[in-house]
Amino acid sequence: LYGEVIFDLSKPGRRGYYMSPAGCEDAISSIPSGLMRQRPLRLPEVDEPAVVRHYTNMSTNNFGVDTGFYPLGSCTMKYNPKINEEMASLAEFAGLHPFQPIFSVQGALKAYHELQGLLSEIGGMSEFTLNPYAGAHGELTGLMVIRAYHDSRNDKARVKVIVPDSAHGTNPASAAVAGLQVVQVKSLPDGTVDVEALRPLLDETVAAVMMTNPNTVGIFEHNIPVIAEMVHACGALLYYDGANLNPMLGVARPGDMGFDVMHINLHKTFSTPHGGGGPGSGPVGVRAGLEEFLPNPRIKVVEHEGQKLYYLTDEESSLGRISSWLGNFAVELRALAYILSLGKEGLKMAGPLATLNANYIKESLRDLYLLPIDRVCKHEFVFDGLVDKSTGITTLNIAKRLLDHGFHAPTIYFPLLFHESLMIEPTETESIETLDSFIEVMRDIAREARETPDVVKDAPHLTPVRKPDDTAAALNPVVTYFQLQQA
Amino acid sequence: LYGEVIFDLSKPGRRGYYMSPAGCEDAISSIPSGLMRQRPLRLPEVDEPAVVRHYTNMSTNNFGVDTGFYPLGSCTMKYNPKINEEMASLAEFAGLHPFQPIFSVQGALKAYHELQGLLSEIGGMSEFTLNPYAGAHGELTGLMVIRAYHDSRNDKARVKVIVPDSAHGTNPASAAVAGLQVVQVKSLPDGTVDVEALRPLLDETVAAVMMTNPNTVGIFEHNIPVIAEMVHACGALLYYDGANLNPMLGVARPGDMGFDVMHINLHKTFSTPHGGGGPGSGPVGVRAGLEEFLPNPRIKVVEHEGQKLYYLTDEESSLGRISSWLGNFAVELRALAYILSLGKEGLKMAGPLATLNANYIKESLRDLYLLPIDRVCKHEFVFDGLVDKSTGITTLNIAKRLLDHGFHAPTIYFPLLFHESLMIEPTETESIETLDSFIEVMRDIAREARETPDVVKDAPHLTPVRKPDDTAAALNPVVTYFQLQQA
Amino acid sequence: MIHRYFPHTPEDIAKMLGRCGIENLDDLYADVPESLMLRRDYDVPSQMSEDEVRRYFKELAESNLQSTCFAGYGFYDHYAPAVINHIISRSEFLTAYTPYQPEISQGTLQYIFEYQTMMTELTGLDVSNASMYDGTTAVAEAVMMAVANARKRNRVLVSSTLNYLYVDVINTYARYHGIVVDMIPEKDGVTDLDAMEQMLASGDVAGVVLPSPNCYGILEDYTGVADKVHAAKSLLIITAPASALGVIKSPGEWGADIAAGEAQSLGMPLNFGGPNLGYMCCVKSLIRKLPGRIVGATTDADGKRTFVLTLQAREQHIRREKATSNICSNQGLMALYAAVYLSLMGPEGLREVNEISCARTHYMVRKLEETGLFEPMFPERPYLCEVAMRYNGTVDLDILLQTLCVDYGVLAGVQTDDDCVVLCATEKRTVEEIDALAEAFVSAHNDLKDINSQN
Amino acid sequence: MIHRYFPHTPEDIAKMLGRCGIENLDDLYADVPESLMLRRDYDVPSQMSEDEVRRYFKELAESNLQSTCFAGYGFYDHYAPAVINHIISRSEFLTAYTPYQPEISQGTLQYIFEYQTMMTELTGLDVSNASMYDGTTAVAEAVMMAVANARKRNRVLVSSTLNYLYVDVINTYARYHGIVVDMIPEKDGVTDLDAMEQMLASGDVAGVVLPSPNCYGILEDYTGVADKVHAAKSLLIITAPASALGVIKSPGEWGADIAAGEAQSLGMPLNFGGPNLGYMCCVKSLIRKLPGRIVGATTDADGKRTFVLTLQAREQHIRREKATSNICSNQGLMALYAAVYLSLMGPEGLREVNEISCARTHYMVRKLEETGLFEPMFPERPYLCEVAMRYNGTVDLDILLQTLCVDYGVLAGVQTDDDCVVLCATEKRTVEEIDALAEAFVSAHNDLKDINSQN
Repeated sequence: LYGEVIFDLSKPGRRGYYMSPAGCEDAISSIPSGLMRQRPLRLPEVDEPAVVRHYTNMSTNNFGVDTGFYPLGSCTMKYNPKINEEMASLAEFAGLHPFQPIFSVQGALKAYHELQGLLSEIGGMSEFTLNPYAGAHGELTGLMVIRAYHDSRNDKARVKVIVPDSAHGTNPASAAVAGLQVVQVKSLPDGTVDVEALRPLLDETVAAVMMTNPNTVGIFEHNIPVIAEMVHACGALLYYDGANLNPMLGVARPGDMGFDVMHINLHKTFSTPHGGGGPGSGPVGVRAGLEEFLPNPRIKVVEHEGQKLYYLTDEESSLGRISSWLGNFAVELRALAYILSLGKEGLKMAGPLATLNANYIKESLRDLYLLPIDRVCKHEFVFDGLVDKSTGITTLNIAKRLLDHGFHAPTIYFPLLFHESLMIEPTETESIETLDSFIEVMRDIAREARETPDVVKDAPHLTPVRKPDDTAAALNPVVTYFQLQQA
Repeated sequence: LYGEVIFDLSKPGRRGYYMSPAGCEDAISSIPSGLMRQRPLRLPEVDEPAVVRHYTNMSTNNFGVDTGFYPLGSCTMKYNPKINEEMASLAEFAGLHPFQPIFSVQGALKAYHELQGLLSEIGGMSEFTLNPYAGAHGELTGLMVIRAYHDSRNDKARVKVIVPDSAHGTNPASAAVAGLQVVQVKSLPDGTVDVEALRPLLDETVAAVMMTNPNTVGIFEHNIPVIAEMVHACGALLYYDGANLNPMLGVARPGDMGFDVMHINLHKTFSTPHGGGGPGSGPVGVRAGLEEFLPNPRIKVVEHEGQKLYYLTDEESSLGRISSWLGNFAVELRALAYILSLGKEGLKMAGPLATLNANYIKESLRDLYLLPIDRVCKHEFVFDGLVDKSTGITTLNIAKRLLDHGFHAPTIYFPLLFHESLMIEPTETESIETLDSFIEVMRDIAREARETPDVVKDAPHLTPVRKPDDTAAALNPVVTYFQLQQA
Repeated sequence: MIHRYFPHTPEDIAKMLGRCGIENLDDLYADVPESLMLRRDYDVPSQMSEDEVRRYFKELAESNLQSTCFAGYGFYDHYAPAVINHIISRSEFLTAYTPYQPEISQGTLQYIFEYQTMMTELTGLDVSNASMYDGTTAVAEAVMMAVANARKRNRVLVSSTLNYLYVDVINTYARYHGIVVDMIPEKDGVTDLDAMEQMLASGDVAGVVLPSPNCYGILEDYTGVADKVHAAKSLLIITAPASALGVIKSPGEWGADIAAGEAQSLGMPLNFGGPNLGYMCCVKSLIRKLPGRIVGATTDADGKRTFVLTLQAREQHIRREKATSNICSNQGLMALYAAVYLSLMGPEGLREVNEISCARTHYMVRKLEETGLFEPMFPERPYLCEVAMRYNGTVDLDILLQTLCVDYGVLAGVQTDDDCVVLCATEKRTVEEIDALAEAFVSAHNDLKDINSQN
Repeated sequence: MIHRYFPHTPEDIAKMLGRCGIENLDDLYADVPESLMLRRDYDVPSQMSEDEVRRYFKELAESNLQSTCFAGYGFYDHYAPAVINHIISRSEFLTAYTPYQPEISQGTLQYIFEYQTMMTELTGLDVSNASMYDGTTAVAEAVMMAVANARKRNRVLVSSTLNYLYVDVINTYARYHGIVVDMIPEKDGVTDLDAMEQMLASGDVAGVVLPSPNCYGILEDYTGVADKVHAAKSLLIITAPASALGVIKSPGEWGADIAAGEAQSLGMPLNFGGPNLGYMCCVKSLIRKLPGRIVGATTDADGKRTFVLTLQAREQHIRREKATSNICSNQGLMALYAAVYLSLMGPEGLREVNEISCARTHYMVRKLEETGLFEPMFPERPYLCEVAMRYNGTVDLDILLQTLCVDYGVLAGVQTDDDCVVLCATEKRTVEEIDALAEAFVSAHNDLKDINSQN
């Protein structure tokens, strides 16, 4: 049944719902017709059994963490515990309206406040906001915090953001959206930021330096204390992109490294499901002294007759509002459940085990895959394609061939530092058996590249669809069913 | 990852749970060791992520109603509404212990009582028990009701049960378990019971006559009023096997046909999921006068200060207890939700639409498949293989070839009346498009039978496994993992 | 459009009627005598919207009292990891039929195979069926199996220490199946094994049914029993809650031929008594007498490991009236439940469940003793996580227990006599909850005494 | 064994360390300066068992009051069929990453394609992206899109009748993005279109943002507006709750270039404000300016219909600092939610939702008027299922509303001023609940009046 679109199943008169009558006088017909829809609304008309079968079968054309291994660099695709789903969908949370009086939502506010506190401890920060909806949204919010801080000091000349050349694409994009100019600083051959290249860039026009640590090649920026000192000396703030926080869990805290502002991707480090693209959550933390610039609304707590009372405030000095309410609340609940389930014992081991898994793969494949940076990595590392460059097999070929073996592809052609980047991040929830079978397949592919290169070049062979024509899609975009019908 | 058994994933030291410490003194070590397990317990040791992936992937090797069409005769595989699942798992039901005081379980008792009442109205009976766990269990219970009735009249000579030769295998088996002798009565060429053959069998040794109506070839037993009169005249009771109740929904009631005792398969007619074999539910209804023989416990209701109070009773005249408590309560809740969702409007149409679907398939295929009984059928009908007997293609071949096209097989080689029985029941929740595609595949198979018979004989080709060796399995049964390891 | 569950549009119906050569839906029932036609709607409410169904059930649900459960007696409140519900809700499992078509049912077949393996491990026996309805019917089927195996003997002995629900169901099946059930007397809370030996001497006993833990929670000692039962050419059937089998001596270790009982204790919800999960295992030599479905391993055309329903010749749809069991389904989804539960818990987890439950139950006994209202009924007998307490209070026990339920939200065990209550504290009952139980007893007892003295 | 989520046994760890040529886990962090190493546990509680997590959350959950919801203001309590949760819980959807690998992501890609189609139908525009975070950020992104499109002009006009949450977020984005936001005044509850025309005359306006229904629930009349906006070389952005678009004139029909807003009203749970679902559609000519992901149809190597992420050259990971949006995810699962909801409801269902909500809201207005405490703020203005009521009582409105919440379990709208409350009755609010609302107002008002007079 693959390939049917829900509109294909539509037939006038079918329906998948029943509503009991209003039980009171009709009103809609009294609205002036000029305000009402004239064009017919072409939504599918389908019975409930057909809807269920359609989406159930469609789901089986999808790969997820519960299906198999995602060695997807910079994405931290770890196991999403089922208990978290249950906790997040408790009716007493799901049914809460944002405008309920605060005394009627104390449990929800407490959950938010608890998670804030846990993240602050883990990040080594003073306070977190959970309002940003995703990682990129967190970056934007963090940069706005930084701008609001400089603005508050009337330090208006700071219009630049410095980012390493290995940075995630969202870093420069977020800077641009926040109205800042992007300046790139280059990396050393070992993948870390070139301190000497950075030094001359730091002046009174710099608002912030954005870094990840470990960086996108999985290397810990060991010069970070020096960098922090330099950045602070010039009056700028140091921003921590939390996309790579996972290997540092239990080991070291961004706040202790000298970062002033950071975001965390709850859908990476704290195991909330990716949902095929969202909803995510990108809490932003700040060091002491920057709290007042966090977005509105903020949650505060007072003790009242021995009881804690949580309430919401809007602050004048805040950067403003960046979301309709308190972010993706149900996602936050999942992260809270995860942190409590791990506890300090589990959190302490998550980073080291993720790092161990990455190094294990790296060491098991370095004879066949080119390792441009040969050091102990953290949660992830980058191969620059095969060692044997004579085969003509590209990173894309390798990625697609992996699909045939029930693995998701690694992140490819990122970071931009290398031509054939193949970026692998296993996370701590994968077993040695899974890693071994991945390693075996990767070694097989290297062998195939030599012996039967066409098998690799023509991959994938066993997936529901093969080699979609991206060019045609982009050249003449067909983005709705009715367009497709006309095509 | 297909084919791994959970034990294959086990490794000492892994675990998928965490329990907090007892917080009080150890006690188990004070139990005499002679009472404790000596043999090591070889259960799998697996982490939570691996368990989730294992069973998730395993599920995709399974076919279900949500996956596709089940034209499975006598099994009534209709859509299982999702709302029913939610209602049945409400914590305030799921958490109830059977021994709670009755005033603390009034909602649960009311649910049971409501469903009893609804089934009584639908069956045309006086009272139902929901205690039996499945259809076969219902049959057994119903026959025990009948024996208890005869016993109460000291009518001890009644040791026989008459069943048609087309009856479900459970009918004679249930009779045997209830300590009764089975006498078979033959069918007429049109598939209905031969009244003249039945007449001489009816005497003072007969406890009951068991029938389905419509019968297993999908034909309504139009002589049922005469049969009922004959059965009652000889002092026996008439039992209705509810496996085929679906087409009669909204149309005619077993009670009105003269049946004294009946069971209903909630997992057929009332849409509770089959769950790969259970849990089912087989409520038993009786006409007025037989209520006292129903199994214990029974639910009764009194009015108390304008409020209804539900309570449980054990009756002396009851056949006794046949289940630990009130049957598969959570299954009963699903059926209740289903009946309320359909309401009288939906119930009225379920039978006719199921019947229409069956006749539509029958009429669309009768030129290619042999229709031994050429009449308007009810919810199901039987083909006796292909019309063209020259191809050598059997009913089994056809069934297996259907699997290649994403359909479940029909019921095959039952009823025993025909050599190549292929019994098709579509249910009312299948659309004309689904039926048309099934018809098309069936016609294709008939064509293949002539043109490329080997394709049909070697089917299935596209399923996760092909042609398992049943003989080897039965000859040397390997029924546990550790046996398999040794094999 | 008729209903959201029915895809039939008026045009569809017209087209289909046309194919069938009839005019209207009524014509499909032309063969039904008019006198039998229900020419009215059922006396059933009008169709409800989902929202109305939800409200209806919510109201029903909220008419029940939730209580902290210290009751067992065959139904145990153990913890269930969230993973299980997630897995059993997958519709490939939930909405599947019995796995008659192995090519598209490997999911169901494999989990049953895993379940069978786990149950044989727990019971210490060789083979398991694919599960039964519940514990009571499983034991009743075991009794019928023993009688069928013995051919000419139709008497079974059942210990008086067996939970009465089980005894009742055995008696019902036996009554109609022509089996004589004799109760072995109880002595100091355990089966009187001397009496059993004398009863066996009659020579017509097909099977003996013994529980451990028994209805008082006592772990009985069956040393030497199997030899005696087997010497009498009878089969030994032992029943125990599956969870306890993680730590106690298994039926196989006692020398039983058949183990049958209830597996609800493997983390399944109480569900007001159902669905539960009956299990049944036996020694290899009895495999062809074992009722219910059995899954076996084999290979497919490509040599791949494959699972199938096997030994179907035993089953009712083949044997028909020669069958000694009419069971033709299992508790499929609950077998999956058990398999997932046991996969997550493993041997260590099951041990911890029992260890903690045992520690908490013993702690509870101590706290209840301290109230002065209770003492253990059989202080010398070992128990795991269920115990019979004798009540020494002055207020009626049933009134006291009802008060605890209503006013304190505590289900304080199962009353089995005027002065006896059987309580159970699983690993879900915290120390705080046990303390609260004891306090509730004291406080409710005082209140009720005052009321009594005022009247 | 370290944790149930981690598969590493001590032997595994030893083997892996060996492969890496190091001694212990600490060696993995040899490059981290010792001064940065956290040589202590986090100040975080010890790991909880699932049962403890459950108890913790249950306690949190039960510290909230459930109330019958008559509040809207951007968050609507519509009914969600049970099917939706079942589908979005399927782990193939739930645990999938962004569909970068189309070969194994057709499930995600196809539902986004279906979602896009449905949103273009609702908004009456040509193309839709794969969804945005929420309504407020979607409108803010639309503003940035208009400014990017206009290149040199950086001024936008926003109606004062737009929900203040939206205005706030637009202002935040604008403040840092260098956009000037001017508010179009309000007149009798609707946008002052004459004022808008004058403001457009300045010639530097990139976009105009108008709502309908607006923050009072009023359906505004935008006849002729598009022409005026377009004449000023500006883009017209219209926002509306997605559910209402089933019946009201769509942004496309008004002539808007961009529609952006909130789709939570498509049966999504309130979830204390998130996750919601932002939508964004535009005319075809703007497709390459549209932020976020877009799914397009193409064919695969075998000619099969296939879906892929397309026009990725627009996106942040390609454009980096040249991007005008940094959004690199969508609300994937919520887009699936919307697609399943709309598949079940169809055009008729969505119409009925609006019809019944409209009837119930009008009924509510009548009942509230009858209390003598309220009157419609703009009695002549048409509204669908949300309405601003002026309060004429003698007790403070905020105290009255709080009393309704605590003592009557009713969330009686959103207070927007001392004497103004905006209420909403969806199809989930029964006539009985509306009657109870009116009665609660009267009764609470009387009680509070009495208390006041006693003080």
